[in-house]
Amino acid sequence: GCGAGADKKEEAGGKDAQDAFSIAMVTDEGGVDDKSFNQSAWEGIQEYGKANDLEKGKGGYNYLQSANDADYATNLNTLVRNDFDLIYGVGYKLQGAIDEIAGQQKNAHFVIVDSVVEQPNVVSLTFKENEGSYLAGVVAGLTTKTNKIGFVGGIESDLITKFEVGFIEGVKAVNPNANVDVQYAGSFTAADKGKAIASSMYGAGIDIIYHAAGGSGNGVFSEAIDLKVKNPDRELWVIGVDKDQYEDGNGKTKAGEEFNITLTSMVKRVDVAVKDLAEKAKTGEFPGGEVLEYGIEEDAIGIAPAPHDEHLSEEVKTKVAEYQEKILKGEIVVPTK
Amino acid sequence: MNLNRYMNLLIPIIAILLGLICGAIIMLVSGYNPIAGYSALWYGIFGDSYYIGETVRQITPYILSGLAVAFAFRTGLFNIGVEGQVLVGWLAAVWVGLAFELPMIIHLPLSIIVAALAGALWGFVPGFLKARFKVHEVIVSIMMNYIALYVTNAIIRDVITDNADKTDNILPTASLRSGFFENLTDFSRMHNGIFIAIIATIIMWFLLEKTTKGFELRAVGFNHDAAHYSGMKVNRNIILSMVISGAFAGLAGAMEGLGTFEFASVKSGFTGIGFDGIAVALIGGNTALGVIFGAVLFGGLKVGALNMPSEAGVPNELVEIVIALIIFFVAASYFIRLLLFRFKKEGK
Amino acid sequence: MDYVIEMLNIRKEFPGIIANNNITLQVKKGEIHALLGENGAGKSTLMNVLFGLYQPEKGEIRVKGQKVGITNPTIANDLGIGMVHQHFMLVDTFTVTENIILGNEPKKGISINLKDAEEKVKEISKKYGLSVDPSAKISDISVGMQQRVEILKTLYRGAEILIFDEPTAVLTPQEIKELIRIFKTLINEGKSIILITHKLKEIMEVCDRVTVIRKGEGIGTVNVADTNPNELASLMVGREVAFTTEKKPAAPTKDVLAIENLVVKDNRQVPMVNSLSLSVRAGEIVGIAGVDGNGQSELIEAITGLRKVEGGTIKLNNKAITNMHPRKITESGVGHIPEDRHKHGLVLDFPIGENMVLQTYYQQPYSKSGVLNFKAIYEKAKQLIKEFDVRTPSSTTLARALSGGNQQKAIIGREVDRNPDLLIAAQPTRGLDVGAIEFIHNRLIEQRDNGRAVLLLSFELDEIINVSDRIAVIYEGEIVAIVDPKETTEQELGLLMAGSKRQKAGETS
Amino acid sequence: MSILQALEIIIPTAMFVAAPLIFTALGGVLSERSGVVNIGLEGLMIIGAFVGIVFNLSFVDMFGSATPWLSILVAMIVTAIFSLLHAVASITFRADQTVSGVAINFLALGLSLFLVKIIYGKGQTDRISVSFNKWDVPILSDIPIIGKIFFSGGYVTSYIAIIVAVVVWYVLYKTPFGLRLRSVGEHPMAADTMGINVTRMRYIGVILSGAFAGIGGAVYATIISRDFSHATISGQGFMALAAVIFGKWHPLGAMGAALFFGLAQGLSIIGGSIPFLKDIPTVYLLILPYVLTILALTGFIGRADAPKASGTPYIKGKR
Ligand SMILES: Nc1ncnc2c1ncn2[C@@H]1O[C@H](COP(=O)(O)OP(=O)(O)OP(=O)(O)O)[C@@H](O)[C@H]1O
Ligand SMILES: Nc1ncnc2c1ncn2[C@@H]1O[C@H](COP(=O)(O)OP(=O)(O)OP(=O)(O)O)[C@@H](O)[C@H]1O
Ligand SMILES: [Mg+2]
Ligand SMILES: [Mg+2]
Repeated sequence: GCGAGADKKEEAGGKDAQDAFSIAMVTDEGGVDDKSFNQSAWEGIQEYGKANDLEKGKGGYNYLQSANDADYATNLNTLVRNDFDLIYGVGYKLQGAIDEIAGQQKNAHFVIVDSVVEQPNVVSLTFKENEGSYLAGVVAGLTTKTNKIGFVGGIESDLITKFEVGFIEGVKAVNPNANVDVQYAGSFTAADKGKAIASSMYGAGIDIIYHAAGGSGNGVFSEAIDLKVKNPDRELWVIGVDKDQYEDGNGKTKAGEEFNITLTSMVKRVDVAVKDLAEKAKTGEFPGGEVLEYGIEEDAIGIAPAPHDEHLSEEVKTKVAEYQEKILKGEIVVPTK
Repeated sequence: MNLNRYMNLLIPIIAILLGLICGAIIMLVSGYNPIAGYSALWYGIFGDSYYIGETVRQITPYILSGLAVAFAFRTGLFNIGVEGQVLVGWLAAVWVGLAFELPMIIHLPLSIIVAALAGALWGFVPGFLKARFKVHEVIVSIMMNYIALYVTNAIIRDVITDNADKTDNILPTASLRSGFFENLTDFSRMHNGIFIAIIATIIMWFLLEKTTKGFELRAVGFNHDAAHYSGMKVNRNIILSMVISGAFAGLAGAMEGLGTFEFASVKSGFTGIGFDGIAVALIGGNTALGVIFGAVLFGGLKVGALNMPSEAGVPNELVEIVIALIIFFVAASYFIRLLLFRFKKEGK
Repeated sequence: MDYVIEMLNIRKEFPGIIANNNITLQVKKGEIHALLGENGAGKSTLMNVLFGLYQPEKGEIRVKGQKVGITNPTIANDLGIGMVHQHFMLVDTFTVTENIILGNEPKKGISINLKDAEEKVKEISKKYGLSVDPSAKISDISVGMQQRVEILKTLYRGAEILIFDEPTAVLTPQEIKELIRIFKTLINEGKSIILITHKLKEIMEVCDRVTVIRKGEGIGTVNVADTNPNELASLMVGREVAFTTEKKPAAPTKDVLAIENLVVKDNRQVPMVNSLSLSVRAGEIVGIAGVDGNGQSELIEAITGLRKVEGGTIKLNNKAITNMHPRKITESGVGHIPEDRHKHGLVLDFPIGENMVLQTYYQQPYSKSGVLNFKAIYEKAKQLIKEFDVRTPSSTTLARALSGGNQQKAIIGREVDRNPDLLIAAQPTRGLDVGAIEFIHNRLIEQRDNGRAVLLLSFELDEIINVSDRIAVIYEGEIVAIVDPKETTEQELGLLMAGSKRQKAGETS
Repeated sequence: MSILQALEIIIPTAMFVAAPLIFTALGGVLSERSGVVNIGLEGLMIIGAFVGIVFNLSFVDMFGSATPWLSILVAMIVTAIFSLLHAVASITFRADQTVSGVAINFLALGLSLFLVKIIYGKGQTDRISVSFNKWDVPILSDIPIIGKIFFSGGYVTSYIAIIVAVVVWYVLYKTPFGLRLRSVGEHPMAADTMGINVTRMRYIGVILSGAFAGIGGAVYATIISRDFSHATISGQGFMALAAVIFGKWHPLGAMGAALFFGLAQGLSIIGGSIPFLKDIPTVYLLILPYVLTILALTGFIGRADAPKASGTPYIKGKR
């Protein structure tokens, strides 16, 4: 009786909708605990689940991990088969799979995170990373002592360009003399490349590096920490990305003194957006076909809040607030390309 | 003779059983329910027409990458560069699929052929360097993998698209998608590529076992000197072997580009199809029929594994472990032979 | 009773075959004891049992009267048994000294004391007159030299009983003479020797007693003084064997092979063949005599297209084949029984049947439009297997599983069957028993009688003199003399080969 | 940027990128010299990285700044034990060595991730807090120019890697053990007749390869990635394998090859900061290390022969 899945689903779907609004997500290759957007999305889903007294599993909330590109569609379909009411595809890589499956499974509802799919049953959830990066750029431009700043990207793409461009704009806005050196690791998983690039950047006098390189960024942190241990007097910083990466910047000097080199992080609150959308959909307001852009205004983009703003001077904090205001008011439009 | 045949069949079956038993023990020890785990696995492979379709979809490129590795092995070469050849084949297929407007009868074959040619070109480099400069094919192919990864990414980003992460979808005239299979399997991505994979298997078997060219390629693989002595062109055959192997790999890429995905995307790492192809070929004893067997086993387990975390809470890495153990047991068939031998003796 | 070695009623089985069945071998102290038998009779197996590489199913071994269990070579070494194997057990990339001391290295601290080791090697080599260069690499020294290293290995370990498995099969006449001298030194030093050889002449010359085995069974032991080669041969084979090959006088006609001023270099770019000229006519066998390393191999590789020709011409039936691809040369009518049958002659992992069409697989009837016709291939294979008495379980058996003699017969069958205008036979009988040798010689002569040209390369002067119609002596890459076998002696040939007498040069200038 | 400045960046980069490769490649050399092909280096590195990180995370409170050293030691031991699987399969059970190596790669990844999930309940570990420090070599770092380029700001593990390479060379070429190990890889039957236990020597070769690859993986994870996930080791083992072949199965050659990879990597990174190279597309810099390797191989390294018996199981009495 397995072949009759399609019919069964519709019945079950109807029943399900009455008791609980269940949600689930499919990760990209990064996995559910990538300390980045997958993890953040999962946190949002968990929060929603707890708030609504749901259990992990069918009929509640769940996630499926993809080991590679080919798994996205299988996982999405599995969730459709498990009758989840709202299915998130996390990461721009799932765009193709969602587009296709949404066309086939017209009764199911999907959300694509970080990309756009034009289908009536899909909501596209994107973020204004350029705005957050702009603020990070403001911080960097004001904090740098050497006027040399670095940007390390993962793989060149539209998405990462948004980070790069926004960051450079931010730096230039407050410190036209500062120079931003841009390098790409060619991968989101090559920590050795990240470390080597960081080594060359810090070696050339750069004192702040903003990374948008996922796992390759691990290498940036390790290089910065090691340089700090070697020479505790040197001021050098890393700006984290996606999540508050404060913890990743912890280190200990030879003398046993603890320090932290995460200047700030460009935080992208996927969790906020994911939960927000789930709540909306639950009450029947699923904005199918729309592209939702979450930014500073929606509290979904920004730099790491207190207490992890300890490295920022009051002056910097004021300036950041100032520019944030300008962006909100539309006085500044941060480019994406 | 007869006994040998029976052994050759029995050994992989015993290897699979042993692998599964070890997997069950691991599940038990780490607090999972092996029965639930394996039923989830089973369901994920055969449970539903959708999953069967997906399994076939996964098997398709595995057959071709397995053939690529096996073909090279049979001719004395280790093509560890299948991964890179898959990538360039994938890109080439999509490129042709996007760039031309042609009737399907021309467009689809053209896309497939160009993919094979691209893979062949990528295989040509290590083949040529080995023939001409005696450079070890293993290093060159490892390097070619990385070059393929970065070059295809750059082409997708800067040449085919304007700094996008993926290309548009190919035109329907170049697609391997099959409405028939989609209906049959409830929207799985099973596509017509499976026919190409099967045809390629037959070609490999026929070419290697039945033709004079195959005779030459095998002779060169076993003994360069004797092949040279008997008037074969050794260098040309080395290159040809890598080219054919690369072409199979390019086809595997076309399966992904024209069938499963219908687009090419920027990749952060390797697809795994090429590296898994090594295991597929080796499980299959580097024969054409064996490759099919290996691909079915491998593709089935990989697709089924996706169902294990959600249905049974078992991490899908367990399947990776089981696959590894099966490969071990197949490799150490001497051990199984010994076991069987002892078993028989005691039985008497 | 002063037997140093007694192997009593030894039985050794391999799956499907009894290699040694109830064989007894008793060796006296200070004697050279020959072990004689056809290819595959079980000689190597018996010696491997004595050396601890195989465990016998039955029987007992005594060393100096003591019953012993030899379960591995280390024990054999400790008992004073050393073995020089049929196929040398030397690590090519190591030096002479390293090979000798391996497993028994003199140490200084944690490292090898190479200086001590070389001293010791020099000392032993001086004592037994086995001169070697202790620091030379094995891959750089001649086969004869390698054999000395093998002997030194056993002496270094203090061996009292030395086993030699076909030591002379790969040696030149000079080297054989040298080896025999060494045997005598060893005996004088109180050692005992077991010698496996197919060469009855050698047995008659150096041995005291001889044990004959046939098809795994011990036939008996006789005193050499009380026997003769004919008797030994018939004991071994079980029938009468003819020693000198019967043949009619040659009737040569036109030139088939004509070589002029040929120059060929070896892999290190050293000229090995220097403006060599030679012709072989239809209906004759030309034998090339020479000491190993005088350009023989390069000459043959040049003719067959396996090596580049630097200068001069090679003509076959008046058409130049210089520097043509091996396939073209084969097609022009050259057959080649290669010197190294494992390297060139066979694809060991192919069935013997497929090896039979190694040069012709692309022609009708073995294939048609690129597709092989296995029926035709195996029909041909079966025909050749029968015709040339190749002993193999079936035509689908891998070539690897055949004994050397049978592999050789298969190659000869393949080459002769193509009826080439020129048949090149390089060392065609190396390592084969007298029965097989007789068979092969007859085949070569048959080719000649059919009006083919035959070029024979051999280090066995016996063979050269017996089979050839003309003998060309090669020295340092040149033909220094052409002699008539009926009018020459081994003595004279030996002198020519050593370069001390240049007949042709003397005549022309 | 002056040449000197460039060197000050390229050389230290080369040294830390190369260190894990050197260790692992030395393991590969030892295994292949004993006659066992080891394509499982990647998997062995994974185990080393996994154990190194897990040990570090678990025992950092107990051992403090000695933790990185101990975690490398433990990674070495555990990986050596893990490599026994390859040894048993390919030596005792005469498995095809390539197949067994491929299985090692699968098993290592599957097992380590499975265990991470069981231990930590998630797909990757936390970051370690104590690693090796950057370090100036006493005295040598004070030498003008050279001191700055070669001896300051590196990691002690890089220097250890180079020293170990020399030690391995010494052991392999100057000691009885090395002679025996190599003889077993060239001509096992000859070794057997000389009373050398072929099986034992090969086991030692494989176990050493496990130990060294374990160190390599642990060094990589401890210094570079500082956590363990599915992507921590992705291809380094294959690069080490390439270094083994590139270095012609010689310890110093393998070290040189690994350093060459590091140099090429450094060069590709420096390229992004050199003004006139700045405008060339990133992809050329990304593929530079691999293209350079191929060119080096074809240009001047040329042919190399593997140990003769490498890849073939030794069966007593078989000819
Ligand atoms: N390793 C083995 N496995 C199986 N059978 C073997 C093995 N070695 C030898 N034999 C069998 O034992 C028989 C005797 O072989 P052996 O090598 O002792 O012959 P031989 O007298 O040394 O021959 P030759 O003169 O050619 O060296 C062979 O006919 C063969 O069938
Ligand atoms: N591993 C093996 N398995 C089966 N038979 C074997 C094996 N090794 C050797 N033999 C058999 O042993 C016999 C003799 O082998 P051997 O190598 O001594 O022959 P040979 O004539 O001396 O060869 P060569 O001229 O190469 O020395 C052959 O009949 C061969 O088939
Ligand atoms: Mg023998
Ligand atoms: Mg023999």
